[in-house]
Amino acid sequence: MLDVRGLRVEFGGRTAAVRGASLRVSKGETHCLVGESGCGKSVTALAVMNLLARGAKRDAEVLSFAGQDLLRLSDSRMSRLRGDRMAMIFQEPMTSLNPAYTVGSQMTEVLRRHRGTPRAQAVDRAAELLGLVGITAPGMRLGQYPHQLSGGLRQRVMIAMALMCDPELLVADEPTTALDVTVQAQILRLLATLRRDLGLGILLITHDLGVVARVADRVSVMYAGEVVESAPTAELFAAPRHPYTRGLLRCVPVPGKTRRGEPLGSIPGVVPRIPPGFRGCAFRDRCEHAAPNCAGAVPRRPAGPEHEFLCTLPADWTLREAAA
Amino acid sequence: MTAAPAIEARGLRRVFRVRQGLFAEPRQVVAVDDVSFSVPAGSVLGVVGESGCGKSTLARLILGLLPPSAGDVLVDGKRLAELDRRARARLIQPVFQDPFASLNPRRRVKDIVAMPLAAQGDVPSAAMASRVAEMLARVGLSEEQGERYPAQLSGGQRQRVAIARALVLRPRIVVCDEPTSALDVSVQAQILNLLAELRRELGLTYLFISHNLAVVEHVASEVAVMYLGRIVERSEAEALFRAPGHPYTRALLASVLTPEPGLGVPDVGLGDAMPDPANIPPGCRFHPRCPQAFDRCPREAPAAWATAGGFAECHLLEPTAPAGLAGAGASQRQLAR
Amino acid sequence: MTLFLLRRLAVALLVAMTVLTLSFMLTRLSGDLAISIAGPNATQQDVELIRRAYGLDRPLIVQYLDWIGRAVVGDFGTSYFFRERVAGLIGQRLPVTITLGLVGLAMALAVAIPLGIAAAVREGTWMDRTVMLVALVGQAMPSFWLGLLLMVVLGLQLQLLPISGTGSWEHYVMPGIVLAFSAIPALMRLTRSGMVEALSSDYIRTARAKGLTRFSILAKHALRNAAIPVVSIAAVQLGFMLGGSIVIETVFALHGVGFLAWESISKNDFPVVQAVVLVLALIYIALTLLADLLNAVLDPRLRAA
Amino acid sequence: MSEALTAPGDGATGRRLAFLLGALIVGVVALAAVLGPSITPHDPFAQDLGKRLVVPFWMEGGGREHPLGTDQLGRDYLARLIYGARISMVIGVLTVVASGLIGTTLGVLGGFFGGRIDDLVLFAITCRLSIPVVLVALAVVGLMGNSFTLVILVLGLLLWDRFAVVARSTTMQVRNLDYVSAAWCAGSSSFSMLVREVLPNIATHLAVVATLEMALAILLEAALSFLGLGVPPPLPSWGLMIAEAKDYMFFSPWVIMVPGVALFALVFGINLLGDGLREMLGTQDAR
Repeated sequence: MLDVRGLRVEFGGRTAAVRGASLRVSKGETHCLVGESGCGKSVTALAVMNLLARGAKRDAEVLSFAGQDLLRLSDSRMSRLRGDRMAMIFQEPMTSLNPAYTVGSQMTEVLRRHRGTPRAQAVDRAAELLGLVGITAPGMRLGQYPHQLSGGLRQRVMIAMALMCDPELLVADEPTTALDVTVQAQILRLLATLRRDLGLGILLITHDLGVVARVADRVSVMYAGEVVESAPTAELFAAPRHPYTRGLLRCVPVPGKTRRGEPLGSIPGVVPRIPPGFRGCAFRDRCEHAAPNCAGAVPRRPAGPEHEFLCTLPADWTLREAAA
Repeated sequence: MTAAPAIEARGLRRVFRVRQGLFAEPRQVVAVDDVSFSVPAGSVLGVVGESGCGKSTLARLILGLLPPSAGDVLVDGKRLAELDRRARARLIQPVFQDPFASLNPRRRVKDIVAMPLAAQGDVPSAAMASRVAEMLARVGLSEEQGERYPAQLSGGQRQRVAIARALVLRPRIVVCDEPTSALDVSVQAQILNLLAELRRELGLTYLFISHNLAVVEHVASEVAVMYLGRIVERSEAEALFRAPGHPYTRALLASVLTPEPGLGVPDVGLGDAMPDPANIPPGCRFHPRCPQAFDRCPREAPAAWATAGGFAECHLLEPTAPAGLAGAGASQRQLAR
Repeated sequence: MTLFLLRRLAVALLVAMTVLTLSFMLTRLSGDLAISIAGPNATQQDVELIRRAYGLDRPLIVQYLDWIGRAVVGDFGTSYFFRERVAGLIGQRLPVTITLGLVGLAMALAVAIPLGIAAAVREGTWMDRTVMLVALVGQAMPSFWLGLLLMVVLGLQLQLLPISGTGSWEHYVMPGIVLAFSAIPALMRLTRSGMVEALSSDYIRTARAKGLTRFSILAKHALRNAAIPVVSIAAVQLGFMLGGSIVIETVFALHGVGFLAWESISKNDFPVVQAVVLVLALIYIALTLLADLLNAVLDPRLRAA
Repeated sequence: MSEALTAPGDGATGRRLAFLLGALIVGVVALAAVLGPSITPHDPFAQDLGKRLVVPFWMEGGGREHPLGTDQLGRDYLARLIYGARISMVIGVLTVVASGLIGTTLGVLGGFFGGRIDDLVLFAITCRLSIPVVLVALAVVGLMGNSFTLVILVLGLLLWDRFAVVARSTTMQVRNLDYVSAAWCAGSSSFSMLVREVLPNIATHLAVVATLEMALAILLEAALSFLGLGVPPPLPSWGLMIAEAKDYMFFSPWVIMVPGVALFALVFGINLLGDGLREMLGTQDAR
């Protein structure tokens, strides 16, 4: 349904935020884009939605949604698509709703814009969706202002608002990062239910490997603007191939698995800033397997039918290492 | 242990008056409500809870940054309120959450680290320089990095500077308020490892505050779970994770999403009512969200009952509670507190 | 709500009392008022006479309490120069000044808001820079000099408007322009920064993600939030403009309270000066109160939760 | 993240130019003020009734003897203008020093200590704002007599409000940052926290206010002198020069143009400097 190949985004020719990222999201599938801050995952999402700030340059080999070429769509045609067939929710539920208007006004506005639905009908639909996302007393909530709602409720409102026009794709940019853990679990459950019941395709951006493991069908790991590894979720966690993915997995303390008090695995150094025209593997400065050829072209290696990674190491290096 | 506990809180309470909206009457917010605990020297007390539960206020009370509305803080057996601030500084130091806000952007790293020494007023400058250099090296920063300004460092490096500043006076106690929450996972691991190493080498005591249960489990020897200003469960760490006593602790534990694919997202069963510190429910403060609440919960505040590793405040743990509801590990006597 | 209003009113009253005291002290600062009133050619006897006639021989505290007692009920005494009740004098002149202030404010808003919006929408372009330049020019323009220039160009060379005086509506145009000029920079900057902030906010990103039209994003979502501070500042600005009208009224010989104050200062007519300072301060205090209320009405977050 | 999403300002060079222009204007005026009489052959006070209202060089009949012409008493306009620059600059600088000290002290104390102290500071600011500056300044000068020192004193005592407001709000922001908490926990004294942690971090904001206030002080002095209640004649304040020239402006408009343009240019230059500072501040705050 969503097909992105070789996406590049540059800011004013100084920073290459995304450097040839590719990913696909099918109907009814949750695709997680995971990476640390500054790796370009949010920019990728905004680029797909054509919501990048002025001054950002977007380019891709393929960028299509449901058979339409998004690269050649005019701004006004694109805005007709946004909120209608593809919707997006954001990280900060506290600031993502307009403080000056009621929840109801902001929700119905979407239907009125895209479908020209009369107000009364739009209000009914909004109430129905608030119920669907698990909000009790939707009628009362419609008349409230955002500041009267808690963070968890606001994120539910954002989700309900995104669903107003029955979109096929939902892009969720760190939707639970700003929320408490118990609320995070509730929101993620909600997203999983919606995907199942409505056949929604979800592109979920997150930095949290726990979230990825629990909700994703497919994972793409981003590092410094590139997708360095992409695989079905179970396979990625069972047999990660890229040294960065492996390092990342070792950093997370898991109750019951990691031993208390023992040092956690960690990746030395920091995420680099990549200038345009950079060549070779961006991870090589932090990689324990770095070799001279990492500065050259890096091949994309298949490690399974649906599993690829971007590295100079051979596909079966982990097996050889284990054997050694 | 016969020595005085490193930190002791006795009936700590802190009330804020806040006004929401220009015309609203100011309301009382009880951020910390009758909290008592002690931390033995050399151990780590982890404090967990969600935003608004009062854990950061608790940290500021222990540091003396806020005066308590009631109750006492004792550090190393001495009442904090009676200690001169310079004496306090030699005993207890903070590490804060946001590495961007915790360093003065106008001073060089080495001056930031030297600041606590300078504040003592009696450290000769040669000794100061050598202790700063030693401390920077200890947290893994180069001499050259000491000449830089904070803006020229990454988040993880800044947090190392903050740790160096906290330890340069050789305090016995460090209050870590969400020290890794603002960092990426790979950097978080570096900082957690550094904190653990330093604790072992210098024999430090930590009060470690975090919203991340997995992190707390990794570092703490004992854990306190806060909900709306109260410690609703306190327990030896391993027992807490094995057999949580309070329903809220169970929900928190269930919400931790470990990177284990195939398990799906758990149903924590808490509903959509959110805790509001300005409007604390009567009886058990957790009852509006509790999946196991019964008629007694809204009426009566629960006492502290023994659990496998400590105590929890829940009616279900009372020995006379309806059969079968008692949580695992509840013993037969109410804890004397 | 009522408690808050009461407290706010109490503070306003306290401020008014302080200003009252200050304006009393102001006139006693200069030393012996009787000598100033009597003028340079008066004899010692004349001065004594005046001192007794105006009650200046009483202890300062008695004079102060007496003055406060009268001022509270609107009795500011009699003008030495005009030989009229001060309250009546101000009553006659105040409408002129308020009209001038409102004309100036209307002109300022009509220019500042559209330009501020245009600059924000085209942030970083030549449009933005031009508007900011206009703001800088406005800030640097001495109002009395601008008044003189307008008199020369519009009044004398083009003969479009009367050069000075009071009377018809045309007499308000040039002073209005000058007054507006002084208020435009602040209002324009505020509109621009409010719009820039709104446009870069998360809720505007949400509005774009919802596929709303550009017009609806600007007019409905951004402007509404940017307008809130502008409206309340406009009220405060009106207060400043009334205070600043003294220069403009003097330049154009427009007979408002500002002109009255200037005349009185030149004539050492201190009861009038005191009263004008007080009246302008009270108007300002009332306007800030109004600004707070407007703010609360417009911003749902400030309305009672 | 927001940093990555905003495009770099393409007007950066334009803004730097504006800043440089401002610095140039202020620099030239300051130089004229310092060098003063040594760069002009004429005495700014010497009257020559035989040479009244000589036109400046760009008009027909203007000469090199008096490049900017002479006034109604035959005094050289250029000499008076240069002497006037001295008056404006001195008034601007001294007023800012006085009001800056008052306002910053009040604002920093209120913002740092909060509570009752802050209530008092806030009250003082409110009272100050409700007093009409021009009117009160005029009244004081009117009652006590024109004098150069009095003008500085009055303006210095009246124009501290913006310093106080800005110092107070920025101090409050800084005060709540963790590095101030860390200094407190390290046992630093209040004085050293104010001097080492707070002041350096609000200094740039105060510098912006200083430029605004300096511009305002210069404008106000000119207005007071224009109304005859500021700097006493025959001192050539630019405002006074305009006032004296007012009676002749309908016949020879250049007499008000020369001092007016000088006044406008100086204030404009100072504001350009302030804007430049503000821009630098913006980029700094965005890290």
